[in-house]
Amino acid sequence: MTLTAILIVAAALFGIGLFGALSQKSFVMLMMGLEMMLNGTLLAAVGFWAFTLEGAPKGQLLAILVMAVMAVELAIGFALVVAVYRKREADVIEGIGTMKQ
Amino acid sequence: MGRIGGTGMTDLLFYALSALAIWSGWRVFRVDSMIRATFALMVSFTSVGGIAVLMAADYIGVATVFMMAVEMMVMGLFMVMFMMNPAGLNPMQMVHQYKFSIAAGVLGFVGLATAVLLTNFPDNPLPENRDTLRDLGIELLGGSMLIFETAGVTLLATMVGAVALSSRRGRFGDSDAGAAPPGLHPGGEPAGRKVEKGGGHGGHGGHGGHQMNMEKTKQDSSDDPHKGHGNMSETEA
Amino acid sequence: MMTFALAFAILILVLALGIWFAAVLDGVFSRQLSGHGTAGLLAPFHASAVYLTQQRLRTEAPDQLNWFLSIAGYLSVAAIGLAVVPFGPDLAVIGLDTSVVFWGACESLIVVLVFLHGWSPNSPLSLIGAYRYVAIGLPIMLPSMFVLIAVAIPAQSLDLRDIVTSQETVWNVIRQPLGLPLFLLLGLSLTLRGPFDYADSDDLAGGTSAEDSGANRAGWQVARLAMLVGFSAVASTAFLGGYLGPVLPGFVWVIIKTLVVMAIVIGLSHLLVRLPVARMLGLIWKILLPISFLDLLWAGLVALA
Amino acid sequence: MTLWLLPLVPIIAGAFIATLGDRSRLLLGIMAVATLAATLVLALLGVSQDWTATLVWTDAIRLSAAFVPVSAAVAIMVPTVAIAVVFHATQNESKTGLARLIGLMILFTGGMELVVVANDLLTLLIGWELIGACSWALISHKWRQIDNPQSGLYAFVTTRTGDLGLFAALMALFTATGSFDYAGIQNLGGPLQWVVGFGILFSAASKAGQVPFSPWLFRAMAGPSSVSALLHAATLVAAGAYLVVRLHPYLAEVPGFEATAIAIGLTTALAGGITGVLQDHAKRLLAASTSAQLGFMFVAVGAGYPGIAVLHMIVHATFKAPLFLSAGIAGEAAGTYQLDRLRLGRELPVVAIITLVAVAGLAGLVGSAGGWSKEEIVKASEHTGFWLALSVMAGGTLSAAYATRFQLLAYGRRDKDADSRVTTVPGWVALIGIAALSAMTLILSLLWFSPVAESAAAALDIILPKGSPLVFALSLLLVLIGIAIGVYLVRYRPALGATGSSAAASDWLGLPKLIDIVLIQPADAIARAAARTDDRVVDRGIRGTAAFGDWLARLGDRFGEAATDGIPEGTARLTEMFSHDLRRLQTGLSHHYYAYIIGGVFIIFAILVVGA
Repeated sequence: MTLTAILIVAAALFGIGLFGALSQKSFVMLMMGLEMMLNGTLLAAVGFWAFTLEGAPKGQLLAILVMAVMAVELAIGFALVVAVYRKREADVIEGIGTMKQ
Repeated sequence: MGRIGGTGMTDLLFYALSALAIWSGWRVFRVDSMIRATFALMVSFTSVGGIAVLMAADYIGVATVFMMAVEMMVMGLFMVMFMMNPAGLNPMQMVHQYKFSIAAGVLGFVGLATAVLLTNFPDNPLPENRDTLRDLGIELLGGSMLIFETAGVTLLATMVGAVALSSRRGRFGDSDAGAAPPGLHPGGEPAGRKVEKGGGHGGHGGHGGHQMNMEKTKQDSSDDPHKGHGNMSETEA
Repeated sequence: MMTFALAFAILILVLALGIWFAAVLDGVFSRQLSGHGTAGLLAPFHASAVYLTQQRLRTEAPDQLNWFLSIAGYLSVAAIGLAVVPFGPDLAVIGLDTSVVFWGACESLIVVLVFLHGWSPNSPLSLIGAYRYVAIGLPIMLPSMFVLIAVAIPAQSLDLRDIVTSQETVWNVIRQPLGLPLFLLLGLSLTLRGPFDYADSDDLAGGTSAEDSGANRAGWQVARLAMLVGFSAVASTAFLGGYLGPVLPGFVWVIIKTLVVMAIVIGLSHLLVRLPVARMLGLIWKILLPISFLDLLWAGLVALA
Repeated sequence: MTLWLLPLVPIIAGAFIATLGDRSRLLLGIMAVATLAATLVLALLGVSQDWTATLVWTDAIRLSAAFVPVSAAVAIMVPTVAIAVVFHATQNESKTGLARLIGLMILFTGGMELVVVANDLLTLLIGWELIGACSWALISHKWRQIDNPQSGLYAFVTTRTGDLGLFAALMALFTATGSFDYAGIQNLGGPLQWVVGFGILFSAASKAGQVPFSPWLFRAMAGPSSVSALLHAATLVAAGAYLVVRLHPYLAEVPGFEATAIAIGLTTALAGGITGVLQDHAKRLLAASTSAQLGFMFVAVGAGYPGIAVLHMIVHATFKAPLFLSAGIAGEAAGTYQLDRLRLGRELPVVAIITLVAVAGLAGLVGSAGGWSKEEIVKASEHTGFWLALSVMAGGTLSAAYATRFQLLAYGRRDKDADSRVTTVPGWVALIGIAALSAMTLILSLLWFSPVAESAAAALDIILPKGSPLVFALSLLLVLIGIAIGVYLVRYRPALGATGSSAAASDWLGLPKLIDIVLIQPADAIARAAARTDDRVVDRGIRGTAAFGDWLARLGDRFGEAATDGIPEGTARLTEMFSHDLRRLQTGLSHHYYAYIIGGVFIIFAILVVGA
């Protein structure tokens, strides 16, 4: 278990998440992609903390913050999805094609 | 670092968990069932949490599992609420710009991996026998208390915002009253662009399907979402 | 390695004993209070034999994998929860610094697994059960978290072993009187019992387990009982001093205390009244959660005093 | 410093009056008289208190002004004559542009004063240029007749040609001594001294209308009569003579200077005399006489008696000015300057009498001021040689002849049966100026009395030459012969100079023709040749350049058009296409937007990687 290995795993998770976020039609699936990217980020943060910081606690703090970001993203995301669904009856991205001039 | 068994054991666990994390992450976007996708993601998170525990980030790892389980639970609920085909009865591929996304994902991975491989990282590993949990606690309520509290306030604001966004009706009218243009005449149709109906969304057959309870949805399988699933297979590259 | 093997052996013992005892006790309460069911020391084995010999019924297009995984996972989580419980000084199967949080993770996984169990059969009643359970299971975790953190305060550690050590003078059940009752309510929820049984209740013809049959049904019932054992062990460790006790070896005390807690939980599950989901939600958010805050505050004040 | 006031007062006042526009004759008369009277007072004060002035311009250039006896006399004479002449102008000249005329005349007087008081060549040159420019403006005064500006230009160019001599002298002096002081001329030697001496003489001869520059005086007659009077009597022409007089002390040592001056002067005196006798045009007759009289002055200077020349200049001013004014009145009255058609004795008896006083001076009669000063010149030339004296006396004969002819033809009595005509008779105010001038010349007649003459000589710091009685008698005889010739010509050849060979000879004996043939035509031919060369050779280059430019432009039109148009239009089209495509990016679908963001992130990272 080396830092490089961990970071490559993190990169793989991030790439999968990127693919998901770009390719999925459903809002919920899109958010899953975002979560997956944050998953990779979390892993990378912990990896950096464990291998390059001599255990400086701020590294863990960063991971905690990443988790907080995930929570925020999820909460606001679902609230938006609910709101959009109520107004537009849309649960896929193509359902709100009005985001243009 | 060998916390569980010897170094070899740790490596073995790491590779297993990594493989699981990546594989389950991949499955998230390949399975037909929404629930499977959700919980595949949860497995991925859990694996990452396990890797974190292997790296002596006990609290982070366990908390990841703890939080992600709850999050994925919620996500699963929404999945079932919003998505047709909760059980994955039919093969389904609800994707757009598919090839581009694959390219972007691959490119992202390759780029990051290249960067990782080409970079010479400093080597300052975690000292043995360091009480990381105590460190974290002291840090959270000591030096970085402001950050921690800010995160807390942010979460609180998020809660308030989420409630405000998702509430059907607030004290001063509809939740989106300010966002809609006024009517052309009192009480009339809103001015401006009409909402585009449909638009790549064949799912619920429209007509306020979200108000149907599950019972009815299950019973009315004749004109039900499931029927439309077939033509959801369209791929927008 | 020896301690691990010993701890593992004790774990198996506790689990097996606990499941059997719980099943018996459940039967007794059931028999006494409602007149249904069979009471007897061998009744659980009877029932198991019946289930195992039954034909397994299939629903239309179930999610077989998740169905299986939910039952197996539920049982596993019960065992894993039990694994963090110390049966003596340094005698835990999983010795983690963060075993309290670990247990919390198990709690949240339980919600997921119960939901999966209700969802997989592709059946309306089980799905309704699953939904109802999620609605209750998630919020009830919040008071339990605060209660557990309150327990961790006097020990200045998230390790259950340290928590046991901190109770050498006085048990937490006395030091934090609000803690155990709240925690027991969580236990009712985790084990799908009594007033918190929104998943498998009779009003939904069995709820999530409505479509279970044969080995599945047996496995699910065993898993619920195993969860009761795991929860009771954690509760006894956190509030009743765990392995602490005179004369007898530590693990015996653990077993005794676990059985006592189990009896209380089963009793509560039969004695407490059920509430509609909406009222239960109101109770959790508006009453139990503030009470857990009080508990935490109390624990903090005591720790400072 | 106060001496600067002497030229500055009339210059500033003149410039002011010139811009006044239409004003009444009375007002202009008062202003003119007041200004010039102030100038006269300043001159008198300056002479009596011996003012000087210096203006340090730079280290090398300093302007200075001072009086010497000669300049003091002229400085007083100039405003005195100018008062009468300018006042006459205010009352007699045409109303059109009168204020400008008067202002310029006053300004002109100021310039003359500057020339007079100048104590170095640069100051002199400034005044010199000023009067040159003013003379052009004054001669061209009636510019609405096309001939007049041409005449002014002719006079101006001729005098400017002469000015080159002054410039050459100035530069030579400055090169040699580093200053413009007159005093430096003495110390010069060799070629530079020669350049200075003959440059100044050249310049003076051109201004004074000496041969061969004489013809410009005829052209100068295009100006109003008052202007002619001022120019010939007191200022411009006199400035030429004054220059040699003023600088004579410094130039006398220049080898050949005096001989040349005598040669020029004598030639001019004789040629001018003949021209005057033959001339049929009243003003031109007087102009020729001016040249001749100034020729006398040059002779006097050449003979070593500059003081005599100054005396003659002053006397000449007092009689020549009224003659010009008289000619102007006569011409105005008769509508022509043809002498044989004037004969205004009946119509203008007062003018006839006034004119007679002045004519006596011109003729050199004994008892008139002009006669006295002419005899002094004869005496002075006698010191150089008898033949020179004889020549001057011959000039006197001619003077007497044309003076007689002028008086008799202009103011003789014509036959009663001649066709009646309308004449304009001027009022008495209009005659004040001319009368005052005649009075002056009458007063100057007192010079015939020895004590007066002695005191004048003392004032000028000169010694009057002594002449033999024989020569004096001969001179008187020759004057009488001249009068006889004049009477004869008037009686038997009244139309002399109007037609035939005499008319041709009357124009300076063909000198303008000579100048035309010798100078102007070759110059014109050269100029034409140069113009042809320019047209054919130089223009070819320019035309070629133009053709090349044209060709280049056609080329650019053919090929560059596509490029130059193509660049902006192509850019515009590309931009348009691009913007259309860019617009299509806005799909309203958020996953597309995500894709753009990701693309942007990739690009940013690529840039960072490349940059790293």
